[in-house]
Amino acid sequence: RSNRAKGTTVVTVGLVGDSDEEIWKTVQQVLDSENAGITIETKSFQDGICANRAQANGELDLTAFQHYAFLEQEISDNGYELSPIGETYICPLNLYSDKYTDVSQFQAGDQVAIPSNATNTGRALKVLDAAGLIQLADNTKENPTVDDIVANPSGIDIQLVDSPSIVNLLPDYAGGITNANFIVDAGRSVSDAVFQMNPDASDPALKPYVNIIVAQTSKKDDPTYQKVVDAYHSKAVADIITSSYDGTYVPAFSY
Amino acid sequence: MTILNSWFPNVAARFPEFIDSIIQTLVMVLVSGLISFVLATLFAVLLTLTANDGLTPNRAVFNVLDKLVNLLRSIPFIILAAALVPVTRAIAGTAIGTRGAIFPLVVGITPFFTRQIQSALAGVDRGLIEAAESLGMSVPRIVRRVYLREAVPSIIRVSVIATVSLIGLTAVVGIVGGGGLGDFAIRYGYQRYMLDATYATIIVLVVLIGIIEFVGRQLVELTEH
Amino acid sequence: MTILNSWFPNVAARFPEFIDSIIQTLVMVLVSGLISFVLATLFAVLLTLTANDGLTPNRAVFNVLDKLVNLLRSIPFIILAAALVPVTRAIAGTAIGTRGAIFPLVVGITPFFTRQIQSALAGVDRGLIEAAESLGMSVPRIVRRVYLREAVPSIIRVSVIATVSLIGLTAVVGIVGGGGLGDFAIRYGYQRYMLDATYATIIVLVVLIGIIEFVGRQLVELTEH
Amino acid sequence: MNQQSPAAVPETAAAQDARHESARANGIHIAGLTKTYIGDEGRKVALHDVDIDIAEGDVYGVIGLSGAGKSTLVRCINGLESYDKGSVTVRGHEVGDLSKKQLRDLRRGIGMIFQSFNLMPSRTAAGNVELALLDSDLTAAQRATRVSRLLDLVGLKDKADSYPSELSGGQKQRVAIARALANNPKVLLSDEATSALDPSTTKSILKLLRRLHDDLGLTIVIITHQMSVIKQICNRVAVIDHGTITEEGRTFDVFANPRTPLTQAFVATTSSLGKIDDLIADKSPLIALHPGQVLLRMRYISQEVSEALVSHISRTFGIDANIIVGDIDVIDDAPLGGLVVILDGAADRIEAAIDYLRNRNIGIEVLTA
Amino acid sequence: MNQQSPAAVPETAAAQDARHESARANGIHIAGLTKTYIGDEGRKVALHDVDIDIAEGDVYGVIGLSGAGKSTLVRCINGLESYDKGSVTVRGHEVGDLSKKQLRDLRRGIGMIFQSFNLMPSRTAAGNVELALLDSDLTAAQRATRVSRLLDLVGLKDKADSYPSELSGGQKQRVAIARALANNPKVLLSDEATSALDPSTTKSILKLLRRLHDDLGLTIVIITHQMSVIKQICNRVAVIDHGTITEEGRTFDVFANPRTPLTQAFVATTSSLGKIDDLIADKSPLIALHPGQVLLRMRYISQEVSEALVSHISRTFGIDANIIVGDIDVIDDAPLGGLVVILDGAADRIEAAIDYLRNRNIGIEVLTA
Ligand SMILES: Nc1ncnc2c1ncn2[C@@H]1O[C@H](COP(=O)(O)OP(=O)(O)OP(=O)(O)O)[C@@H](O)[C@H]1O
Ligand SMILES: Nc1ncnc2c1ncn2[C@@H]1O[C@H](COP(=O)(O)OP(=O)(O)OP(=O)(O)O)[C@@H](O)[C@H]1O
Ligand SMILES: [Mg+2]
Ligand SMILES: [Mg+2]
Repeated sequence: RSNRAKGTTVVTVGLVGDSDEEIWKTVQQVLDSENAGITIETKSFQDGICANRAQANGELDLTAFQHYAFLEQEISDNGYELSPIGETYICPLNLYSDKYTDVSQFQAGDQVAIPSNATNTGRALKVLDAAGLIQLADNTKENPTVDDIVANPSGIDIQLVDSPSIVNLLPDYAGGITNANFIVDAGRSVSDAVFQMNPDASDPALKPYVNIIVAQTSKKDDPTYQKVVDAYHSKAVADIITSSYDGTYVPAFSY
Repeated sequence: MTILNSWFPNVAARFPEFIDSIIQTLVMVLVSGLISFVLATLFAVLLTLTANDGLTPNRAVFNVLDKLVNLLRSIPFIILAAALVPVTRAIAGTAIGTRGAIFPLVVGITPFFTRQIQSALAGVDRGLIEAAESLGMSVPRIVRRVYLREAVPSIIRVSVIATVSLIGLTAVVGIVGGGGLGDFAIRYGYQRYMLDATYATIIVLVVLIGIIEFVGRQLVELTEH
Repeated sequence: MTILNSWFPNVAARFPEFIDSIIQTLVMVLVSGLISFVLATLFAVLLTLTANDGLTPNRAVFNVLDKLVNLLRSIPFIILAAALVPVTRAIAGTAIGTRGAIFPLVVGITPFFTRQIQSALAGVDRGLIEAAESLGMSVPRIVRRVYLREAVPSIIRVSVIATVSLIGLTAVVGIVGGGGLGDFAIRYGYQRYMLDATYATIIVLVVLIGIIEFVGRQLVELTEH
Repeated sequence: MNQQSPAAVPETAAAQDARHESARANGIHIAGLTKTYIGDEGRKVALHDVDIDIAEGDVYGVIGLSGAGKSTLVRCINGLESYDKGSVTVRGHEVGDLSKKQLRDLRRGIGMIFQSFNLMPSRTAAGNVELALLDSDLTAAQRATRVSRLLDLVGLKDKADSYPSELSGGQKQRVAIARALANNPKVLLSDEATSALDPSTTKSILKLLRRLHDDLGLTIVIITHQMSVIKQICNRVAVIDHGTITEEGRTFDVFANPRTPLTQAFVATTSSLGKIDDLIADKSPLIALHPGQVLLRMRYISQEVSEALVSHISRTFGIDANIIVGDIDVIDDAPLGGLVVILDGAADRIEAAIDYLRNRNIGIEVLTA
Repeated sequence: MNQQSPAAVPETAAAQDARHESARANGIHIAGLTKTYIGDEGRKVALHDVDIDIAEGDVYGVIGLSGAGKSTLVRCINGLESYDKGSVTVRGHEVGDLSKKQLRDLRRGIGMIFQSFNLMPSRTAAGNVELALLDSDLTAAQRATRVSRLLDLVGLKDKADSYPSELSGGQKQRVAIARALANNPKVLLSDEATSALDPSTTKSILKLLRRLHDDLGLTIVIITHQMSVIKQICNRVAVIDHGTITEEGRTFDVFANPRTPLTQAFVATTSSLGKIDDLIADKSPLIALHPGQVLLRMRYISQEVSEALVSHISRTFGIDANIIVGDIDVIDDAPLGGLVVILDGAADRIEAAIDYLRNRNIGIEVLTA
């Protein structure tokens, strides 16, 4: 997909979904303008589990789709030797509803859909906790599960659903929590959320959900990778993230 | 229960959910299986009758049905299920839960089922149809008394195959909020690496499919002479 | 190209990727289809021969194979594909990309394909087998000259069905980065709500399946007397 | 001497023709029928310009070499096969022009016994017969009674609950016969309906058909390879060769005076009179002639002869007639067939005897051993 | 008079028995064979304690009612059907005890023509015949030559490239015959191999079998419902009824002196002599007797009679013998059958003639019309 000029180093970057293709095009432009001799090749996966497994096996140089929480979960589950080498952005995870305009309107028995993959489940539970719909035993726990709910004052019924489907199915649920990229892709606005968590990368509560570029631990200091991270951490990329993505992402780096 | 606890700790921890998902799978398979069986039989009969060498050739009806079946078979099921959400909602009142899963499952399996029953009907000896014709039987009666009846063993065989495929599809609608065993396995086994959840699911599915195949075989034996 | 641009803007924007994914689908279907055809034929023959009423009944072999086929059919494909990653890597050198998709596809479709071919073989008239036996033919030769040969039209029919199912599976192996049309549709159509990507995919798949069914029908006509 | 006119009960040719005229309107009339199959290897003309008139109440035999087009012919009669050209009228209806509904009604009055039986594997013998009755007005109990009567008629009472896969070839065929008769058809098309039956069963089936014909005026079209079947039951017969009718007429006439070589060959096989040729070819000692002996084949060729011929020449001409093979059958109540004899005696007496026979309208052939 | 011993070429019973003894070791020997089918409706004993000895070079006929167990019997001979009890030895091997390999070798030497043909639908007529040759040492060219020779033998040269679905019933049957003969078998099992064939084709097929038998010493087991087939080709015949052998012996003996009612009925159907009973029942004018006339059935019941009987009684006793039906056939080179005559003359002369015939070892029966 990218021009593979002779004598350049090819870096394969594993992505999940295709939302980030604009960003990586810009990273390539930055690298080209620096004559870095690096060609980025992106490889899209449908889900992160396979992408990580591929990288752990050396089939990808870098990945850029997950946040700290997911990576840590994956490492603890699978013993991968992977390390973050740079932060990228934070993707807001908010509560949306077609039915209600305010959190207070949720009633007992209302079904609320949250992402089914493990770390986003945890993150969504924290959103519900912050919205006051449920109460977690410890809202700083890394990956809380439904078992960590100690109180459910609103009486909502939590359903785990595949993230991309949640937007589609919003009319059938009282509410749903999903990543901003799905909301934007579906032609909605992030600001429609009935409850938002402030997407501030410096908020320690949100730190685990900052997305990162990941390399194999043994190669985390590879200068080529560092050049890629540096190119990502440029103004051009930051501009693209803020301008083209309509609030989907908030840059989590300084340039 | 102790074996369950020690061998399948994660399943034991969410045992009611596991049982629920089994029931959901059974309900989805049963309801959508029955509906699509009826539809598939209807379509297969229509295709058989209106084909060029059928009893009442009708190029238009045949082509429309034939193409429609192909169209539906060509759409990856997850995409189909997602695309059907508005229709599902209109028909079933909701697009989620076991109830919302029925319609996409029916749409997903019927084309395949139709082709299977169609080939079961094609297996009915031409001579038998001629014998019925020579008795002056009308087309609907030939369908009922010869085509469907003589194809019973084959229809049972393909129904087993279609049911097993249907179980596969329930795993996919589970993702879209249908629940069921496949969803259970994907959420816990695949996404959370609880291998015991995967194994428990597979065991239940193997038993389920084993039962279906066993019942199918018995029925075939009973109906084949 | 203008129609493409105005009706399918998102596809036009990533046209080379779209073409790539078509090629990937074709490669996956072709390679894994051929491999699983060979395997399924082998298994189906073994099952047919070792069954109770087969030419060389063998309860042990039959039961092991029969149960294995059921086991594999009962595992939701997505779980199967994930579970197979280490094996895939050992066999294909990689678990991702089109190359890495072949093995899980083969494992995924072979059990289904086996059952289909098995039922095609079951359709061979017992009398023909007896005629071959009465000529003093050995079992391997009866398999080749009678079972397989007389079942050719049925085998073609079920191969068409299996190939279409295989296309369905290629959409799911997209998950392991296999690429292909289904993956394209899921990533853009399902995950990013680009309806035109879904439609374009469906159109290509309808055409593809149409071609497969057409070729199948021609072959059946050519081989059925 | 026992000179009698056989006309008392058997119809004269004229009477039969007259009845035909009146029954013609209700019979089966085929004119200029042409049927071509289009197969993988090109076109195959199965029937070419076939004309046949079958009057109501006829028992009409169709014979011919294997592959001649017999099955195709009867399949055209009940519309199972479409035809390219010509006309097929059954009971006043042009089969090719009927609407589906009319064709169904017509078929209800036509029973058909298929060469390959075509029994429903999923139904028992009784179920197969009952199938023909499902669209009648009969109640279930009436149907059951009728089915068991029919199975009894074909000698399969004890096999009522057996499935076709558990029946022998002949048992299957008899179920097919019972099914074809179930609906009290006016016309019965029988394609080799007794080919898989032993002689006794064949005889009883033919008796049954004959009775149905006599009692109910059933019109029967019988395809068969068994000349004995034709002789026993058919009043008319057509010979079909490579898709065309080469010979047609009253059974007696066709068997007595076969015109084409094919029919002659067929007739020869029915009678041991032809065997003498084999014996001659084999130089059998049975027909080794002493000097002065003559080997003679005598045939009845007209329906009116019935005399003590051998006695007569033995006494009148003082010669011995040793019967080597004989085949005198009774068809349409007249003797048909002949004898092969060795005449022994003085040459002039033999000569005279042969002349006498020739004058008695006996077909005479002197064979050379 | 033409008194001859027919022993010159036809074997005497003693000679045939002697040959049997020597050929016995290579023949087919069935002893105490019992076979039960277990179906949906319980057990069905298809064969019960069957003993049959078929010597090498025999052409052995098996007849019996439909469903008697004939097909089952031959299927036991080449091991297609297992049996419960008893022994089946073919060419010295106990079929039930053979290893798969040995059974295959045995089967290569046994051609089988199935009642239902069992042709491969995917192969042309030629392909079906070639199938039998694929495991031989022949080259493709040699196979092709042999196949076209075989198809020519059964009269299907022009149908070599037709598929079974394009063949008529009789054409299919002839392909099956060619296939069964392809491998130069030593034994041929034929289950109704001519049932779908017209008389001429049947005759030529039987001639072919006869030639193979004479030239190559082929042992043939023929199941058939056509008594004419038995008469023409079989030297021995067994009658099977409800799974047991009720009669067995040289064809001439069985046909001349059928012992059981079943066999009598079978034999009767082959001969028009039985027809007289029908004529009597129908009160046919053909046999209306004048005062003083006697209706007489005469049968040849021993192999040694060949005389000018009718001439003799006509002259010696001065009576008329009007032959009503006659059926004198030649089996095993001896005349078999008889005549039905009306004797006309003085009562005492008729009496004397009948006594004379009785003394000549002729079966005599006075019928009452
Ligand atoms: N479907 C077909 N396609 C091509 N040719 C056919 C087809 N059916 C029959 N024929 C040919 O037409 C001719 C007549 O066939 P038909 O079955 O009428 O013969 P038949 O007289 O009934 O013969 P038989 O006595 O052997 O049953 C045969 O030569 C046969 O090969
Ligand atoms: N598979 C079976 N299951 C049960 N009964 C059977 C089976 N096959 C044959 N029979 C029965 O066994 C008996 C003998 O059958 P077989 O086929 O040997 O008869 P056959 O003498 O060849 O008759 P035909 O002359 O009608 O072909 C019949 O009564 C039949 O009903
Ligand atoms: Mg025919
Ligand atoms: Mg039989």
